[in-house]
Amino acid sequence: MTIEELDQIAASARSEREKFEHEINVCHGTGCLSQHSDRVKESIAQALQALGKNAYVRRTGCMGLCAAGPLVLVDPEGSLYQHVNPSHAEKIAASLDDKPVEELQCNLREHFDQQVHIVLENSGRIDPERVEDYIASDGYRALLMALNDMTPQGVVRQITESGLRGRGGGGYPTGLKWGTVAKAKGDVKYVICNGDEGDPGAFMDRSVLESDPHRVLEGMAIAAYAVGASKGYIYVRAEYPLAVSRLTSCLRDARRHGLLGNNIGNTHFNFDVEIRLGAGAFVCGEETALIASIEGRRGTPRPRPPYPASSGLWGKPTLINNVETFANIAPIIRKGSRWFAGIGSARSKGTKVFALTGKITNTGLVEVPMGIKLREIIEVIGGGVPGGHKFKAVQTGGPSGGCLPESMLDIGVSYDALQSVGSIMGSGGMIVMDDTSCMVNVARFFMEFCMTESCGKCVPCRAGTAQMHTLLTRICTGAGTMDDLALIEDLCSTVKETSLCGLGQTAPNPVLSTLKYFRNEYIEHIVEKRCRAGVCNMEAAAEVLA
Amino acid sequence: MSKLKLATVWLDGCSGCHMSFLDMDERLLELAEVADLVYSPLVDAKEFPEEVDIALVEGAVASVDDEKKIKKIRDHSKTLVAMGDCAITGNVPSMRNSIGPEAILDRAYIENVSAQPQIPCIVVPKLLKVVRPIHQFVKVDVFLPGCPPSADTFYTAIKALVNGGPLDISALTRFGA
Amino acid sequence: MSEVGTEVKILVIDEQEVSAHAGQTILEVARENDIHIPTLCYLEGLSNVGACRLCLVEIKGSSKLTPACVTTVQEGMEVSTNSERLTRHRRTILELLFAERNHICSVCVANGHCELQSLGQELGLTHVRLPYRNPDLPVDASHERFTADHNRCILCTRCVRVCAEIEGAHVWDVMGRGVNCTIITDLHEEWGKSTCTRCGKCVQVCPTGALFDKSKIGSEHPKYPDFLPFLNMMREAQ
Amino acid sequence: MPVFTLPPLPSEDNRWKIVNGTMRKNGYARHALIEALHTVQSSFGCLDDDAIRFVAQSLRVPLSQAYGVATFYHYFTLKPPGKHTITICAGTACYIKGSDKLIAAAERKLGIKQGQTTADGEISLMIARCVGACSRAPVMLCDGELSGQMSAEQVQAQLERWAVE
Repeated sequence: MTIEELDQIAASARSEREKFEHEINVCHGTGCLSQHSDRVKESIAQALQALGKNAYVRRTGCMGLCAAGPLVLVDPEGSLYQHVNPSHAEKIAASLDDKPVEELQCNLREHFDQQVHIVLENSGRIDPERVEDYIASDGYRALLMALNDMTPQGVVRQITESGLRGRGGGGYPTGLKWGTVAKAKGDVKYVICNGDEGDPGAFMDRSVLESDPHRVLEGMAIAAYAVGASKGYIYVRAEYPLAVSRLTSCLRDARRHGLLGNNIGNTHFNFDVEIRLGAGAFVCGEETALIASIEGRRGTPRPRPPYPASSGLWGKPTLINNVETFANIAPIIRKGSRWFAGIGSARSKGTKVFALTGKITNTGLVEVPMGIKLREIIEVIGGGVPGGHKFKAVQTGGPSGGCLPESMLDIGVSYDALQSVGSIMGSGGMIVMDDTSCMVNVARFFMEFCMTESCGKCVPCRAGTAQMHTLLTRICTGAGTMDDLALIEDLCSTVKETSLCGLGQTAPNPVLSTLKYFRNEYIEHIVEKRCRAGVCNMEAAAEVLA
Repeated sequence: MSKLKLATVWLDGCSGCHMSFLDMDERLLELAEVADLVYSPLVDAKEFPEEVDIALVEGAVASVDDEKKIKKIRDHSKTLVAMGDCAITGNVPSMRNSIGPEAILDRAYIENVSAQPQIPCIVVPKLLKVVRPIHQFVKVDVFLPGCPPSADTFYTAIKALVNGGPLDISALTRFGA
Repeated sequence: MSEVGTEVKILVIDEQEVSAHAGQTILEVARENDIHIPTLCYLEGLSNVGACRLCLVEIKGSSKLTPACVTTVQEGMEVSTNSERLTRHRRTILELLFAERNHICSVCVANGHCELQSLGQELGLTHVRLPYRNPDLPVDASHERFTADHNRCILCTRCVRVCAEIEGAHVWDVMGRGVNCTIITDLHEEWGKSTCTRCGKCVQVCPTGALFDKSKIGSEHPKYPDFLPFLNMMREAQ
Repeated sequence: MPVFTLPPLPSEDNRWKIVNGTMRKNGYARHALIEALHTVQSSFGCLDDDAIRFVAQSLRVPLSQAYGVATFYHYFTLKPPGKHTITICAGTACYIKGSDKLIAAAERKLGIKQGQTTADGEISLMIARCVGACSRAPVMLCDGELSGQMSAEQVQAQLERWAVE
């Protein structure tokens, strides 16, 4: 495959499209599919045929605004229809060349206007399983550009200059990581895509893998070229069957088109990717645990150094990046590092995809420039807290993150800012809580998660999370004392400072942040035996004391 | 100077700590010069006194009665000493914790009894679900681990408590000593 | 064991200047110089897992604590093996271990020979502030010579490592996750019916009374794990 | 030296051939353990001792190590699941939207605890740690099919539908 051939495919895909006067995109993301958007697509296709309309019906990936699903987007008019069911098919079909269907229209301008789509640029616009669709949207152009016109060092430099930082949570500079692996000695190197999105309340990676899988494969291939790897693994949760099946079919297509495999782009570059299924272990998001899992072992982390960049999969230099990180690569190569570095804030460049959920009107997936205020995401894009309830906290970073109160909403979203106020960027889960949530119970919820997800290898995480869970449960059942609270704070410090891996080191964060911002709720539980949200059963003490 | 008021208490334990206490032998006379034993299984007092300077407590908290006692002792003692592993860790009495009181009572009073098997319920205090060390109920000032702590440990520790001198417990004793 | 190079490094441990070979760990160098760092999962002759976190030390210039057993020395490194902060964490870790399972020293065959018990004394642990978890755990006495009492296991995985790395049988491993982890033989079968070679190495390396020899009674069970470096040396010589 | 030979298939059941196929595709490499266990579970519904032993011996993985892997990953189950499986998500978004009430309703209705199967082997009640459909919270999966914005009543209604089948 050469750039010319790529252009030909793109041109023919576009001319194929031009045969139709309209395109009707039907969202087939997980949210809309769960509301049978596949049937909506079928009905629309039938209705079009019956009415003899000249329109192309496409299944697409996630359009983002899951709260309003199933979603249907009609182009070129740009009409977005919400809550569509098969009975609306005829109306939609009939509306073509006429006025849009008023009662189905979704008019959330402010939801979309504040967003900047880089990672999600194709989501909801292309058929994820049609490589032609991807190629027609400049897909695989970046890979061929890199292979033909750039040296591996040049690619690393471009990524470094873009300022891209790892989107998995840690925020490590991507270019620096690539440079380390590129410089590492060894004739065999690996590239791993971390799609073990175990963070509850986050589904960005799922959505990207389901909506635009080729983009991730392209990013991996570019990375492989840059660091000198010829083999890649993409580690996906077994709980994401749709993502796995779409990836499988995309891998086949990419190989068929010579975009993976040997002599990619008629160069000497060889690269292929295998899928590895996760099996339900949050800790496998930690890179050394993920490597152990790919090697077929228990997913327990090991002390670093040595870092995977020098000794990773089977002891070979290994580059591990997250799905969203890889999804950013192709546009950076195509449009340049300057363009990318022009978006975002001083030390956090580009955009971030967030899964906006919980007590918020517009649940779904949003992509915003770094530096945007939390308040804007929640109140403008998210449409605020529904049902006349009052905002209480927003949780970012999942079990490793923290809960931020109203007074912190004016900080800009960046790695450093979130960390400075006791939370983290994390992989992008953003869960809004209102006055019906008890913050002590929320802390207990996260501790239970960490306890069951602790691999059990190191003592502080294994036994410390269990002890903190016991003590928090005491408080949530009215049996807690101020001594218990002091013990919890003590354990937080030891678990944070002495645990072997990131899971343990960050497990106390939800407790520490709720203690920092909502300490009075803890005190109420202990002293007054009262839960202001009415969530905790304060008479359950006897059971727990046992 | 008036003598210190000393008390010793026996909760759920085997009395081994008291035996070891008595093993101080002639050194008990030295102790008697500075302290009066005002309450103890070794003396006749029935009620825990209003004010005690040092209370040595043997045994874990295993019943509602133990719980009531330890709270009262705490309220009336200036210095509370957890004496021996049962008071500090739960030790042997706590070995029933993973089994539960019902199964234990069944085994002791029903399964292994041929004549009139029944679980005693009159006068006998109700067992707590789990046996716990005394510091899970009240504040403890000094911990003297050991099963039992040796007579030397008692001597050194009590002397330090009486004289207000430094006390390095880990140099003297440990769990299971 | 780390791969030791010939290059010599000079570093400072607890304000004492010491020399070391490149590739040596902080723990190895400290022990050579009679500087004591507490350990539980570490055992000379086995691979290092860095799991017990007791050997964490402070390194000047880093706010993070570093496990001495898996960190190789660097020229000019300034290590502190003892501080108020380290002692506090080490004590809490020991408390976590004592509260995790049912450690009843007074009735344990390893009483007086137990590494957990000695460390408790060494670090001045007179009581455990945390609630005891009191898990219901089995005792496997199916083996003709040895017993496994899971109440006393601290999951240091020395048995797993010695069986896999030294004996070469890999009969032991860990099952489950988190606080539910348990050491097992074969497919979680009885030890006595497993593929165990009866070599007894696991018993000798077990730091507590979790694995013990049935012929020992009372608290008369010292353990002798020092054969490991010797075995390794003899193997290399062949 | 004895030459390593592959163990025979545990039975005539054709599904063992599928399991064997996965291992063969991976050259019987040790690192294929998790892949092979995935195939066992998708073919047989669970991992029993025979299956773990067969896979371990085929891949020359120590038995205890294979068992350790099988019990480490929560996606694997050692117990056969019921005819139907209801999985309620207990991820953060679902928790915030009251998934605990759904779980309680299902437990009440079935008379079992989460992670268990009814005595007649009909229905298993499982808890998921986020299925990534957070925008539709709270969600449940009935035999793998996802439904969002569930109420306790809807959970009970679904269980009743299965009961009358």
